[in-house]
Amino acid sequence: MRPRKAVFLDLFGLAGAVAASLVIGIIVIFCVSSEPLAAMNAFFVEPLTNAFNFGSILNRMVPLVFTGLAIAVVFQSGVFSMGAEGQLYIGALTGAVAAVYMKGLSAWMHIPLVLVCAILGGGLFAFLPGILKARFKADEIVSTLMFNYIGIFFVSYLLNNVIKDANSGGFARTPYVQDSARLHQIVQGFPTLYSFVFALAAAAVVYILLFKTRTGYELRLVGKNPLFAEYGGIHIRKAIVLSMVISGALAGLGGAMEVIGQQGALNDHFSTGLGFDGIIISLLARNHPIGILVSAFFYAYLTVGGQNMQAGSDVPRDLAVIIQSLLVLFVSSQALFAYLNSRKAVRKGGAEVAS
Amino acid sequence: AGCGSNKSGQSGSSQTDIGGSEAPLSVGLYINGNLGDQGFFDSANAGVQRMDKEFGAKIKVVEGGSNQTDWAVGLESMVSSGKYDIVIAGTSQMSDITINLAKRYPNQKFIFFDVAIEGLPNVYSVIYDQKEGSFLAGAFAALVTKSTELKGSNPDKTIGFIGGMDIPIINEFRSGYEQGAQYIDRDIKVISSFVGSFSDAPKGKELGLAQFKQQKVDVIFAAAGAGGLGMFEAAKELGTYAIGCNVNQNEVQPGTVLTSMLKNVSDSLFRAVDRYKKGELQFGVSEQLGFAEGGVGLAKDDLYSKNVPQTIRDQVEEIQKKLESGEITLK
Amino acid sequence: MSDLLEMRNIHKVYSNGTRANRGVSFSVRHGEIHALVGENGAGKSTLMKILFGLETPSEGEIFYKGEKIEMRTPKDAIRYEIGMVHQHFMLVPSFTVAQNIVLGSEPRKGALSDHKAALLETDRLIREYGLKVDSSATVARLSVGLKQRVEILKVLYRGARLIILDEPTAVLTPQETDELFHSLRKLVDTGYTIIFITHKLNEVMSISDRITVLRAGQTVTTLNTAKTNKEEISRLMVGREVLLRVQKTPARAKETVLRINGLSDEDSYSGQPVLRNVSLEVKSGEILGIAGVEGNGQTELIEAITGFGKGYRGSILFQDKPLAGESIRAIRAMGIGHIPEDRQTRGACLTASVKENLILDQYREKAFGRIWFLNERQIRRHARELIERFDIRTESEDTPAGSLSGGNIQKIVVARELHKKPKLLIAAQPTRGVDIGSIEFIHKEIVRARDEGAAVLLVSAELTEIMSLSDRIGVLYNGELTALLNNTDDLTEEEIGYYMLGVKKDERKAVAT
Amino acid sequence: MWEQIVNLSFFAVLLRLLPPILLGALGGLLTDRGGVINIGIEGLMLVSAFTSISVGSASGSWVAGVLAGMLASVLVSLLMAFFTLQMKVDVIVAGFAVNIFGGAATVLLMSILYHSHGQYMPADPVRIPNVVIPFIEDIPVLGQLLSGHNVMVWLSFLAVLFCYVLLNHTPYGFHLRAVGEEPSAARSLGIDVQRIQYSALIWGGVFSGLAGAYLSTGMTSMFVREMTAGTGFLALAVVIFGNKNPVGILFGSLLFALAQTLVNTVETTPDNKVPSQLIAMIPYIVTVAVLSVYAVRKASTRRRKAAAV
Ligand SMILES: Nc1ncnc2c1ncn2[C@@H]1O[C@H](COP(=O)(O)OP(=O)(O)OP(=O)(O)O)[C@@H](O)[C@H]1O
Ligand SMILES: Nc1ncnc2c1ncn2[C@@H]1O[C@H](COP(=O)(O)OP(=O)(O)OP(=O)(O)O)[C@@H](O)[C@H]1O
Ligand SMILES: [Mg+2]
Ligand SMILES: [Mg+2]
Repeated sequence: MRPRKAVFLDLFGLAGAVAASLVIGIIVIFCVSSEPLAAMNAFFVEPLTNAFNFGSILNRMVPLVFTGLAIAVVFQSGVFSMGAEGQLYIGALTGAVAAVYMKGLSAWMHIPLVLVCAILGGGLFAFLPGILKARFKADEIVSTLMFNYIGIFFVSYLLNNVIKDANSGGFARTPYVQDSARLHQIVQGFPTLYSFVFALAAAAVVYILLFKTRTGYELRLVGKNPLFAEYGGIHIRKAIVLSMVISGALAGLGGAMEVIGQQGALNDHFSTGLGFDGIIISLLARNHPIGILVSAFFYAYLTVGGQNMQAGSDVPRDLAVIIQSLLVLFVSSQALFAYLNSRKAVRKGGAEVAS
Repeated sequence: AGCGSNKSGQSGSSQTDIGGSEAPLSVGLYINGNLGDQGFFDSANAGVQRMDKEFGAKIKVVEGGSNQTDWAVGLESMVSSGKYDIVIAGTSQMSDITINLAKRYPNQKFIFFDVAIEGLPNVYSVIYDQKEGSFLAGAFAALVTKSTELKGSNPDKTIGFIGGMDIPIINEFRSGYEQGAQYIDRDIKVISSFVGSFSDAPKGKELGLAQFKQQKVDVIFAAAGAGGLGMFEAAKELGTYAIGCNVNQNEVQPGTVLTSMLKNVSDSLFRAVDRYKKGELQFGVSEQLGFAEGGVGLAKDDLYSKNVPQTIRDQVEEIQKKLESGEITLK
Repeated sequence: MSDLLEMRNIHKVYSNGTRANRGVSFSVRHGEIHALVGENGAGKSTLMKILFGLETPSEGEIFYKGEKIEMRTPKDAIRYEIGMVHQHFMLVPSFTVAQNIVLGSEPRKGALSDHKAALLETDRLIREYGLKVDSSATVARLSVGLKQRVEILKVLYRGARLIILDEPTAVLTPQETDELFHSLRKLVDTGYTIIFITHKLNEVMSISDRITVLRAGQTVTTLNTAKTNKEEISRLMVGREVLLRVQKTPARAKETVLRINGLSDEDSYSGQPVLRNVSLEVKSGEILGIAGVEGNGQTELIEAITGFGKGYRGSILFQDKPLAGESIRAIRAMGIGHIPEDRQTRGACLTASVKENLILDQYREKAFGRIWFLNERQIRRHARELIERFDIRTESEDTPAGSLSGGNIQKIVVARELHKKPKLLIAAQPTRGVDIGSIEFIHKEIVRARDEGAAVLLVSAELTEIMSLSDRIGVLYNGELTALLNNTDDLTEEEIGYYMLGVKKDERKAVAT
Repeated sequence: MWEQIVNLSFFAVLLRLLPPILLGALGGLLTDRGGVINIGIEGLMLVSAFTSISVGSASGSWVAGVLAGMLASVLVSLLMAFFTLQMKVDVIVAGFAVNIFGGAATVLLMSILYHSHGQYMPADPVRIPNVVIPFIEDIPVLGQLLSGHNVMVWLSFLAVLFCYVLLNHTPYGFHLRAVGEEPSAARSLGIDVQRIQYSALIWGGVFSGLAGAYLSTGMTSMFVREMTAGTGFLALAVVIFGNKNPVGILFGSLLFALAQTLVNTVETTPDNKVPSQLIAMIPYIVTVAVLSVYAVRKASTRRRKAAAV
């Protein structure tokens, strides 16, 4: 009874925050646009009403869900990794190698193999900073930030010097992935790819992992109070490394999904900041896997809406981006939540005081 | 090359409507990156803006940003909106996306730059002989470093190249440049450095300073976006020389930027749309634009005439002719 | 005597809906020591935080020196010469004693802070009030007793005349408490007024002039200390009769469960010996109490047994199996329960729910799930059972443990550790900061565990607790077991006190085992 | 390369590369010590870089430019402070939002004011000058060591000293550290925690502002979109790497600048065959290596201490 009420209050707060942020967005658009209605329509309405746009939002969610989940796992475990970006690249690399160079497999074999490779790649790449932190207390913020650069440059090096497709033209990419590894549209005529299904599944798996399994209990306790976890006999170092590896695997999967889904090949510098977006996504969802679906949708919606507004009105791209950042701020405003919730709470408490 | 002057190239239903002045031509440009790159995109944008100015085309430029995840969607939403008579896109990263869309939207006309797309009845593509252009820039640089007339030249036979990123397209510039320099003098040494991004002007400047000061380079060719702007500043401070890239950058630091290797996306797009408007543009083919068509070349403006000694200019003309005639062939 | 302070009809509703105060009225006279008592969660701290400007009341008025005043921030309180020593330390660990004391009103030299003046000033205070502490020591390395002194010095430095002490003795040794009381009396003699919160009725009786009892956020009454007794106070607090003395039958000790031989260890920082050749045995069915002034090796002894401490010398045998080198998990799995001294950090996870707190170290058991998955229903049922049996006052098993009162958090720890029916129970300070009702309950449960055959090693700084619970008593002094005595009726607190202070050393201790 | 080290030009390059990262990190330091992690350094630097070159060239005074840049960066910091402290937005989210905002707002303003999306190069730019010390300038080694460096180089060294004094020798510094370490303790002593945190973010704005101004008006004289190229994140890493104290940060920044100087040197070496992507990794590998060595050593001294006794 009590938890349901809490959820209700949260939804109430969320609705309020979204409403407030929409108002801000609308005000800004009115200030700058000479065709505000068209701009707003393109930003807020069309992404939801136009099937193509809506399907694209779902596709756009995919890497965000994976990097968001990656961050959620480490943050829940009290590890402050900022390394999803680099792990995304390495997972995309190992996934792409499997997807491009393994031939003659059926899709049922090939796709799982690609995913396994991506998991191994991303996971191993995260293992390093994980072990540095667990064994030697090397700060993970520093190490993961550095590993991001190392990962991205390493992939770029291989792409330009070792695994470049001869036909890639001015920008290096691998050869296209085998058709047996490619994720196609779920329904013809609607752009959403099967990778979206994988994203949903990943969120469910991470939810179960974190909240329904022993491992999840261990990870979360280590995150909440390592002294308590240690006292309960939980191996803290193992938990830290494990959370890093799971996180890396998830980020790596996100990279591979891009390769065998949206993009069809591993492109040089294919992501600019998907890993960092994951941090925002996860924090917006308070590191909750199911919440991440919501916040990733919100973020993708803003991205697609922003593009659409730029294409469909006189609002320039940079302004769309500014509006996007303001919306993120408002939606994550705890004070707005707390204010709305506390009014309820105080009204409730206050009534009893009076009685 | 097949510059379609034959009227038989007229095809497609929309073209007949355009002759009338009532509906202005609507052109959309999709940029898979951001404006302000000092390269393709700015140049393409300039071309499109000129369409607006010169024949009142209704134009729309959409910046896709640097996340590649967004590009396919961005271009498709322009196409699927059905608002544009012509959609323009470019770069090798977009070619497959565009081919795919062109097949799915056979009624949409595309103009594509920088990669040859052939055999699709609704795509016209244009490519540029940038390697030849860079060859000429390399030859020019070699002449500059050997020059005794230019104050900033030193006796060392060393010239520089600064690239934005170590990627194929930039290495094509570099390769042409090196070949051009070697053509003038086998002993010329080319120092190549990469900034690592197209926006890091301070690092471009540092690399410039290092090449000029430590390696006795006296002229650098930069294909590095804003990194090049940083390098120009270094050259200016030291009294050495620079060669611009993509667009005419001679005026950025007059007297320092002696010339620029042009890659005329702007003119080529304007020219194509202009011909489309007149019903002359032939789809389904690709054109390569070289010196003759103004697709590539060195920026020979007043500053060039003023700052570059006659002897060098003469030699450049000669080499350009040889390139045009095929007397010089590149690897 | 006129009222120095009056708080009228104070209400406080926290933003989460908790009503901590519901119409409290409270007044303090000039120059008195006024004790504020009540169960955990009765609203004592909340009331004092309101007085100190840390919380704003939802309703109510405060009169000070006859004038109505508004308390918005602690700054106001400091201006009115009100000072507060908080229940939990409010110290900056990386600062020195002097820096902590002057923080917020530093002596200056131009724009810079004047370290020298701060030191001098601190030393002057230390001399003047006889609260000895090294003014240039880093606070993180001080013992709790010394930290408490720093807190009081902070208040004095700001020139407070009305001093609020929120459970200052919870972490103090009896000696430290005596010293504190001595200082407090001196302060009152020189015109200070003191509000004093405690759960220890002995202290209330010995130091206060008047007593106000709070229950469930309301004032029950205010009493004159001279005209009341402990039984009455506890009845008023809890609302029923409380047994102030544990009732237990004589121990029926059986086989030896824990055997420690020649245990020695050193502090990892300073290299000073902390345990010197300690040997003892605990048998099933008995409670061995370890008395001693805190910091004499108790913590290290427990850490060594429970697997936190590594690298000790000597042997620890549990049911004849050496524990050295075993992981904490393995040690717990053998059947050793552990009520840690620090419930806020180690004993409980304040941000986790009650039910999650209750399955720690047992979540791998079959009862709570198969293979890799946790069985939500079982966990919930288990939590409800324990909540019921141990009378844990919580809204639900999903409530975060941190929003329970201190006594109830302690009950969670006790419930969890006793539920698994340990063969050996290590109980460290099991009732620190807990109200008398809960103390009674926890004591009963520990005795019950003993009677069901557990061996209990009880460590407490509370001599009364040791005396009333233990069957045998050991005393640690300076890392050495200086006495090991049977708890017979003729054993007095004084005698143990001598051992605790190292005045006396028992040469028969080997015999007594 | 050895030649460059001997003739001290290496040293000059090092000092040119030092200020952005050092100043950025000091900004991060002061916010961090106040208990607020500042992810937004990158965005603040961009805002200041744009403002300072813009105002500087319009007014013809580099001082005005730098001050304006700082002011702009402080204003954005205040925005961030408002959202984190008042609206209780997660500080990391707010930091990222500031980065996104800074990147977009500068380009938007540039396109409005100068009709350019990519770069702004004023016709007659102002520059933060170099300090040439008379007499010393002519002494062989000493001259190169001390003379001819940019004002901002000296300013950033002064900033280290300033931060050191501020944190360790002023009442404000103690308040700041107390707020960062034990906010409830600070509050109970009448220190206005929120106000201190506001001020901490303002300091972040001031130093990030200086760093940004140097990029556009010192190192170069232009603004280019995204010209910070990740410096803000490096600064964040340096804050932690430097143990959250000014002197540690000075060394951390020196290490980074040294690695970058090394990159430039290798990049411009004739006949260099190492792929540039691998060269570019140098600073990051060096950092991870130093971090690991440092951590391993610390861990083993911990162990040795425990074992020795
Ligand atoms: N900041 C807070 N937010 C919400 N509820 C609170 C807060 N602080 C205290 N409470 C609740 O208010 C009630 C009264 O708490 P208070 O701290 O005043 O009790 P107390 O009498 O001091 O107890 P104890 O003896 O354990 O110290 C408790 O139910 C507690 O859970
Ligand atoms: N923000 C909060 N929300 C809910 N409950 C709170 C909050 N802060 C404190 N409490 C609870 O209020 C009660 C009183 O808090 P306080 O800080 O006075 O100490 P305490 O935990 O009661 O101390 P003790 O252990 O001595 O009883 C505690 O039980 C604490 O858990
Ligand atoms: Mg020369
Ligand atoms: Mg209390």
